[in-house]
Amino acid sequence: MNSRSLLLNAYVYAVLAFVLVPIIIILPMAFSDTNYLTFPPEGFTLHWFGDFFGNSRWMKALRFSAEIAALTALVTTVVGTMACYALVRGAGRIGALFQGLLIGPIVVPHIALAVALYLFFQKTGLSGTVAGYVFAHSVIAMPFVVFTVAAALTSVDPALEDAAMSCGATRFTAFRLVTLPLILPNVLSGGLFAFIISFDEPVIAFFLAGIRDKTLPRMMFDNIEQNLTPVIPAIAVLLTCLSILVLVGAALLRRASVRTTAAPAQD
Amino acid sequence: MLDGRTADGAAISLRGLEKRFGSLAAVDDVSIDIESGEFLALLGPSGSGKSTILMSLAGFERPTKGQILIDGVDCTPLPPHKRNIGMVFQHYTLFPHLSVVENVAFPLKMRKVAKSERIRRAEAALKTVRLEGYGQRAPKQLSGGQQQRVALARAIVYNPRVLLMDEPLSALDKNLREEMQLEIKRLHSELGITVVFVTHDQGEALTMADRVAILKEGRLQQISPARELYERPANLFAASFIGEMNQIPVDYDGGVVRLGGGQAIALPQEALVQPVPPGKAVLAVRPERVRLVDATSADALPVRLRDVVYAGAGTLVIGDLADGTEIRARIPSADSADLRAGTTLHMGFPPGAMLLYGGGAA
Amino acid sequence: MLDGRTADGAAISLRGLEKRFGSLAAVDDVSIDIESGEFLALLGPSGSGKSTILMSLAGFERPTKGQILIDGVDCTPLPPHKRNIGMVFQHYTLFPHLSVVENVAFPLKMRKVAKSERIRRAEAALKTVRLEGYGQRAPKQLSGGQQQRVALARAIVYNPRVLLMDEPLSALDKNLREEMQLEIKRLHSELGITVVFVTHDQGEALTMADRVAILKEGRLQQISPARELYERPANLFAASFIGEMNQIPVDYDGGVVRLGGGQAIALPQEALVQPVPPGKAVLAVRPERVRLVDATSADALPVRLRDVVYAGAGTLVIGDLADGTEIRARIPSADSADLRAGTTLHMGFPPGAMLLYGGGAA
Amino acid sequence: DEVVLATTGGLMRNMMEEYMYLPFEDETGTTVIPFDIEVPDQWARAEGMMRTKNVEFDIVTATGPDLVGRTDMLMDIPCDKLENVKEFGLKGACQPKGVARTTGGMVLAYNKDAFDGKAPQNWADFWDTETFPGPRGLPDTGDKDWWVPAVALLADGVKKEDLFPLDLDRAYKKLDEIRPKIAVWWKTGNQVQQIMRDNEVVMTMSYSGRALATIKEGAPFAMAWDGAIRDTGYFSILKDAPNAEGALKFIDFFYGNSEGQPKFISAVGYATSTSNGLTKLPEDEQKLYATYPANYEVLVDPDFKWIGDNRDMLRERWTAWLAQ
Amino acid sequence: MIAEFFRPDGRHLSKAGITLLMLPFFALIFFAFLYPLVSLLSISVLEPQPTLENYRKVVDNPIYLTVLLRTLWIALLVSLLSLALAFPVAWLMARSKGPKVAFITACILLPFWSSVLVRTAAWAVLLQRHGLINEGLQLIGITSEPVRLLYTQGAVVVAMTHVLMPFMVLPIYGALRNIPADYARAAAICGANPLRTFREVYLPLTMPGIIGGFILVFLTSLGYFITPALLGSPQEMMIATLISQQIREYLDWPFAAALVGVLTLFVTVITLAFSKVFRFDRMMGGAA
Ligand SMILES: Nc1ncnc2c1ncn2[C@@H]1O[C@H](COP(=O)(O)OP(=O)(O)OP(=O)(O)O)[C@@H](O)[C@H]1O
Ligand SMILES: Nc1ncnc2c1ncn2[C@@H]1O[C@H](COP(=O)(O)OP(=O)(O)OP(=O)(O)O)[C@@H](O)[C@H]1O
Ligand SMILES: [Mg+2]
Ligand SMILES: [Mg+2]
Repeated sequence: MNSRSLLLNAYVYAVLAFVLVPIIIILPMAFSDTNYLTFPPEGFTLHWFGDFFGNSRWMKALRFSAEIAALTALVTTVVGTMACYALVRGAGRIGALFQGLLIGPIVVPHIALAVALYLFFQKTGLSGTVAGYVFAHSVIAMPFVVFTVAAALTSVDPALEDAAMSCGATRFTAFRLVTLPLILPNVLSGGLFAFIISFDEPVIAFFLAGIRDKTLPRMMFDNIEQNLTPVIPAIAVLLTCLSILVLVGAALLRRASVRTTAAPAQD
Repeated sequence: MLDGRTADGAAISLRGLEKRFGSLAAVDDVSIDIESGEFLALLGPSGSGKSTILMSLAGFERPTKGQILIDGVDCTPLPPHKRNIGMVFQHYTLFPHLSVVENVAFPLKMRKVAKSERIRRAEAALKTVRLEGYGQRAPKQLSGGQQQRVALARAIVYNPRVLLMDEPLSALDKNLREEMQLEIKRLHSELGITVVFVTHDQGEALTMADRVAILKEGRLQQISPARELYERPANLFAASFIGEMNQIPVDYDGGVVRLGGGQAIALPQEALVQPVPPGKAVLAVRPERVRLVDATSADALPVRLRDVVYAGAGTLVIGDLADGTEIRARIPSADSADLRAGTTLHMGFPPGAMLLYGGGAA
Repeated sequence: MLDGRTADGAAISLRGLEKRFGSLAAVDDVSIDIESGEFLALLGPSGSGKSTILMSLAGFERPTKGQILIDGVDCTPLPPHKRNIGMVFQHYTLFPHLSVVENVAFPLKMRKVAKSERIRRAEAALKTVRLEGYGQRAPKQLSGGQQQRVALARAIVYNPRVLLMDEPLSALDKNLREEMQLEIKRLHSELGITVVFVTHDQGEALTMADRVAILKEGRLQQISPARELYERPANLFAASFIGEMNQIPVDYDGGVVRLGGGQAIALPQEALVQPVPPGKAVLAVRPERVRLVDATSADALPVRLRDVVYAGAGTLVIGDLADGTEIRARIPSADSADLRAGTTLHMGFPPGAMLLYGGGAA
Repeated sequence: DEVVLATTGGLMRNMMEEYMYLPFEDETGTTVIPFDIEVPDQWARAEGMMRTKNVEFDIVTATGPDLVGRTDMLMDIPCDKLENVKEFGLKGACQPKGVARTTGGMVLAYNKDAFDGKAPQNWADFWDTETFPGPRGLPDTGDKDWWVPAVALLADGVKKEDLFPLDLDRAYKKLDEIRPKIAVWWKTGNQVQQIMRDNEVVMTMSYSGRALATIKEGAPFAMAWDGAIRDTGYFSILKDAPNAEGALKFIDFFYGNSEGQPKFISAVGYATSTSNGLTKLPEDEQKLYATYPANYEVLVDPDFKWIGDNRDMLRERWTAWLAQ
Repeated sequence: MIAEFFRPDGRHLSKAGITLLMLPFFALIFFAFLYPLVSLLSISVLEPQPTLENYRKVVDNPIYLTVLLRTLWIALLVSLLSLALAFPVAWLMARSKGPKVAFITACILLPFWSSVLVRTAAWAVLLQRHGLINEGLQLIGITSEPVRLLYTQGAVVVAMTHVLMPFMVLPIYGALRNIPADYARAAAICGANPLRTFREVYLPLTMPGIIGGFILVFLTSLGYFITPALLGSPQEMMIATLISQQIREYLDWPFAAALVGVLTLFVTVITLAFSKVFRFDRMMGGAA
């Protein structure tokens, strides 16, 4: 390695450190004995995990957020895949409109959307309801899902569907038996994306929080603003474990699917 | 042999087929009658409408005019999955998430054949394309040629009476292509199925088909057996599209042609494929029929040698006639050892090698 | 003509070149001397090390052993941008963000030539490849063949003394490829530049090159002029790699070979390219040299016809010798009208057409 | 049956739950649904609810000026119908638009260890960066638009009695002096605790209850009551509240809960306006509360009427000054 | 915009089929995006009575203009800083193979997996007066006493960069990865040294990725709320905080709507101006 690439590597690893340090440094604070955040943490306790799991409000928020995120993932993948399919297999003028609308939720600041939705949902009684959150989160997650699915869909040769139809499949059967299995990994990862976006959405939740139910990020925001305790790092620890589990699971799944396509398979 | 095969191939009739995309007529009033069990090649330059005809046959495109009859039944409005036609595409269209045998069994699954029966018939079809034992592999574990053979097996497993192929070999390299050509011919004669085969490779069309249909800009130019097409092309387009062809502008007086350099050549009657009015015409001769002759020979035309290109089996000799018209001859390399660019030699056209067409050069 | 061209092509010497990737020797002790102004083709199957040799010449790969001399100067350790070599790649060679003329002027810009001078010389180079007037276009507005011609212009605009080409035509279709072959040959003779040309298309190598080097698994097999290579290949690998070749297993007793069916053929002395010890050997004959002969003829071998494939100019006749060895003949279509599969006929090998190699078939 | 009660979160909410909401539910079967929200935010919500005619809060938390400035949003309180308020409430506890909940002060909290034994006494010392060097904190939340100018005037020598109407020109001139020393404009009660705990500041204006909590945690801080601003939080009821009846019942229960009151006060760090509250604590502890007579005496008693009438002007001055 | 990405291909669906498949999408976007946004914007011109007064207030009052300009400035800083951090990362990724790319990608994408709130809290802890960074600075002797880091513009910029930088890496990496190695070879053989190859070939070809990433980060920064709210001070107030303040504290819906209108206008103009390079599929760099 010459000096130039040494320098480049050093710079890049410094940047990576910048990215990682704040994410990592917060984790040990979850075990701090103090009821505020310090680094390095003082003492050791699992109290804050108990505080999280033992508190019905945190648990309620967790369940509420999980429900919203799951539904958001479902709605975006189904709606997004339908739209993508239509687009990739036949665009036209409607496609341009689609793309214009798709980019909207990315560039329009979430604060603007949040305020607009707050007003609208108050009028329609959707404020604070699961449906309201799912609508709002679906809008902001949609571009990511569409992109992920479209990337897979464009790489599926349309001739495969033609082939299936020439074998006697209807278009829907061809989609179900040929296209869908091929884009499934991307559909799933799009759904996962949507889940995370919804699960971690603080701005819209900030405005939409209803009287009875709050999402986890909104609870966390309150905690940070009102009374920042090591419950926040404890949640971070839990989320990190969860995401590691998901990532490892996904990797295993991928390896398994590689094996089934490479090795003998019966239907 | 495949199971339950009893029927012969279907007869197909295209009647006044037209397909427009906006103002463009991709297929323009094409009528072809294909006999039961015939092997027909559709040949033409890119964009000439070959695929569009095939897609109309398969049901993927709805013609804007005309009819498609299969065994006398009008199936113009039927969707693809109801036509019971086998089809092989240009690119590898095996389903990558299914094993080879599952791929081949797919059409049977669509036809609700029981599973064990499906597997049995799929294995039989794989045997027909000489791929027994490959059933459990994933498609991408096969070579390109093997993949196309699986596609072939999938297209014939349900005993369709018609098999459509859209440039099935164009993605293969030369050796594999030749091997597959023989394979497909063998299958065709074994199964007695009607085959419509699209290609833009003239050698392929000539080698494989009973008859070749030549298309240009959506219109049918000629439909004949290979030998007739090569030896007596109907017009200059067909003549120059198939194989190489010297085109020499001449004046025709009804019996004798006069070259730019002044030489006159008497034409035998069979040189006219279609009647040619006296006046400007084009004399067409295939390079491999051109002979090197002595200067003293009656039909000797002096040619100034421009280039001698050694190409293994044959040597391409390029030169100019007296009036500057380029002329090419392909001679066995064994005879070409002492040819040098810049010298002058003499060429002659055997009477049976000449064809005459009216109008200017193509 | 290009500006300021005075120098002839450079002479190149590869001395004991070796390039290892881990344990694999991609190039294994290759020594070649290329004359000034020579057109050398590197030919070989995929993975035989052709590109690696070219990349070493260009300076993109550092050989693990050996030297590269250009005009006697060792330039093994020089980086590519200091070698002053022209190069045309297979794919993606033009910079998409620059216009055609900017692409061609790019090497001059790197050499700090003033702008107006750059443009003038780029236009001249474009003219050399017959693309005047295309300068303002974007590369993607050109056809594949035109793009490769621009790449050619860019490679010669700075008057390099060596031009390297790595399968520059393999992405083009057949017609374009043939046109470009002639174009490149013309340029080569016009400019007097030394050309090293990689291809895996034997026809291309034979047609274009002064000499062809055949590689296999990183080792040089033969380096000769095209005709010698085709007519007197040094070994069975070269024989079968270039063109078609019938390979008939025989017993050799030092003068006469005996076929599986029992027939004996006396060999002329020149049939041995290299000495062959008595014992098992292979008799090699090119299909286009095989003749149909009368049964009474002295050298007549009975052949059972398996297939007659009409292919326009020639007809391929495939049959089996008495011992089952497949034999192919290519005969003019004019002579093949009445051949039928299943019948028996006789073939003969002209004495000058036979070659003998020791050992088993390749 | 349920009552929705909007209030600040954290300690206040938790202690209210423990000592008031749950006992109330036990006694009446009515659930109190607490909604954690900062006071300004709460008004925005209420405004949105009024706009869309979908009122969800019953009880909101109002400050003194709110009782004057937001009369159109608030229901009238029938003081004479609230038996316990009549019985236990101190003078002025029940206002036409709200009933006092807790009283604290915006005190000067300082680090005892930061100034070599010297201790700042009042706002003038807050401005005295020579004698008391170090970073300071001021609020950017709640009623900052008059709190901060008011203490600036005090620091500039204006007497407590002459504060209102505020001389804003003079106040902001004084504020310009201290501005560079303000390290933190804190936005929440938690944040002011955090900056004391972390020594982000040596001196800050703070909610007395938050300062108290930090002191109890062991931080080396103390409070100066001289010139602290009285800050009373009121229970108010929104017009068109879904359960105004239940809301009144809860307020009355809050006053009547003699058992819970002292524990609540001790836990939350703020005193209630009841006769059954602070006085029940040990004398020593009482001194830490705003309503302890010695402290109450030196508090600034704001002119809510004037503030309410000049709210927009106050706000605009503040925003303009702070954001520049 | 993303037209080529969604290039029609193969057998077409019928018009009715396309419409039916797209209907749920359009319905969702209409009801949960377009309609609410438009009705909010309509407030800004209809209330208290039909008027442009609210917009005049934005322009007239120097405070609001200051906030607006500051927002643009901070967004610009964040975008520039992100670019400076992201480019070398993308470059190294495009240069490397296998596990190294996977590792860097994982590091860059990791933040997507951790809550924005948690990260903001982490920065608050790091930047404290006696936080790790201050201690570190003192340890290596750059400062002798704690400096103020938290609640400053710097804190906001750094934390926002931390959150947004990945959005810059991906499009640049995507652009770099799509440049075939043969271009570099072609340049080298034409006589370009590595530096020139970079300047003449890589830089121009990466430009769409750079501009795209830059715009994405810039636009996102414009409307940023969480980080400035938790790490900034009133002196660093950005437009999102101002909007939130107008709604949360001052209850001035029409004026807040006008601010949303101004912000939306900005965003729309920038998006349209760069619509050629601002392609969302590129933004994701194909690394999703
Ligand atoms: N879906 C379509 N929309 C518009 N034009 C089309 C469509 N499909 C084909 N065409 C046009 O119709 C003409 C015939 O196309 P077709 O694909 O049948 O040609 P082809 O002979 O198969 O050519 P190739 O050898 O390139 O495959 C072309 O000009 C083509 O551009
Ligand atoms: N960078 C590399 N690392 C490892 N092995 C390599 C590398 N480059 C080439 N090889 C190996 O070296 C051998 C020769 O490769 P090379 O590209 O020279 O072959 P080639 O004759 O050009 O083949 P082709 O016709 O496919 O281009 C091959 O086995 C190849 O896999
Ligand atoms: Mg086609
Ligand atoms: Mg190569």
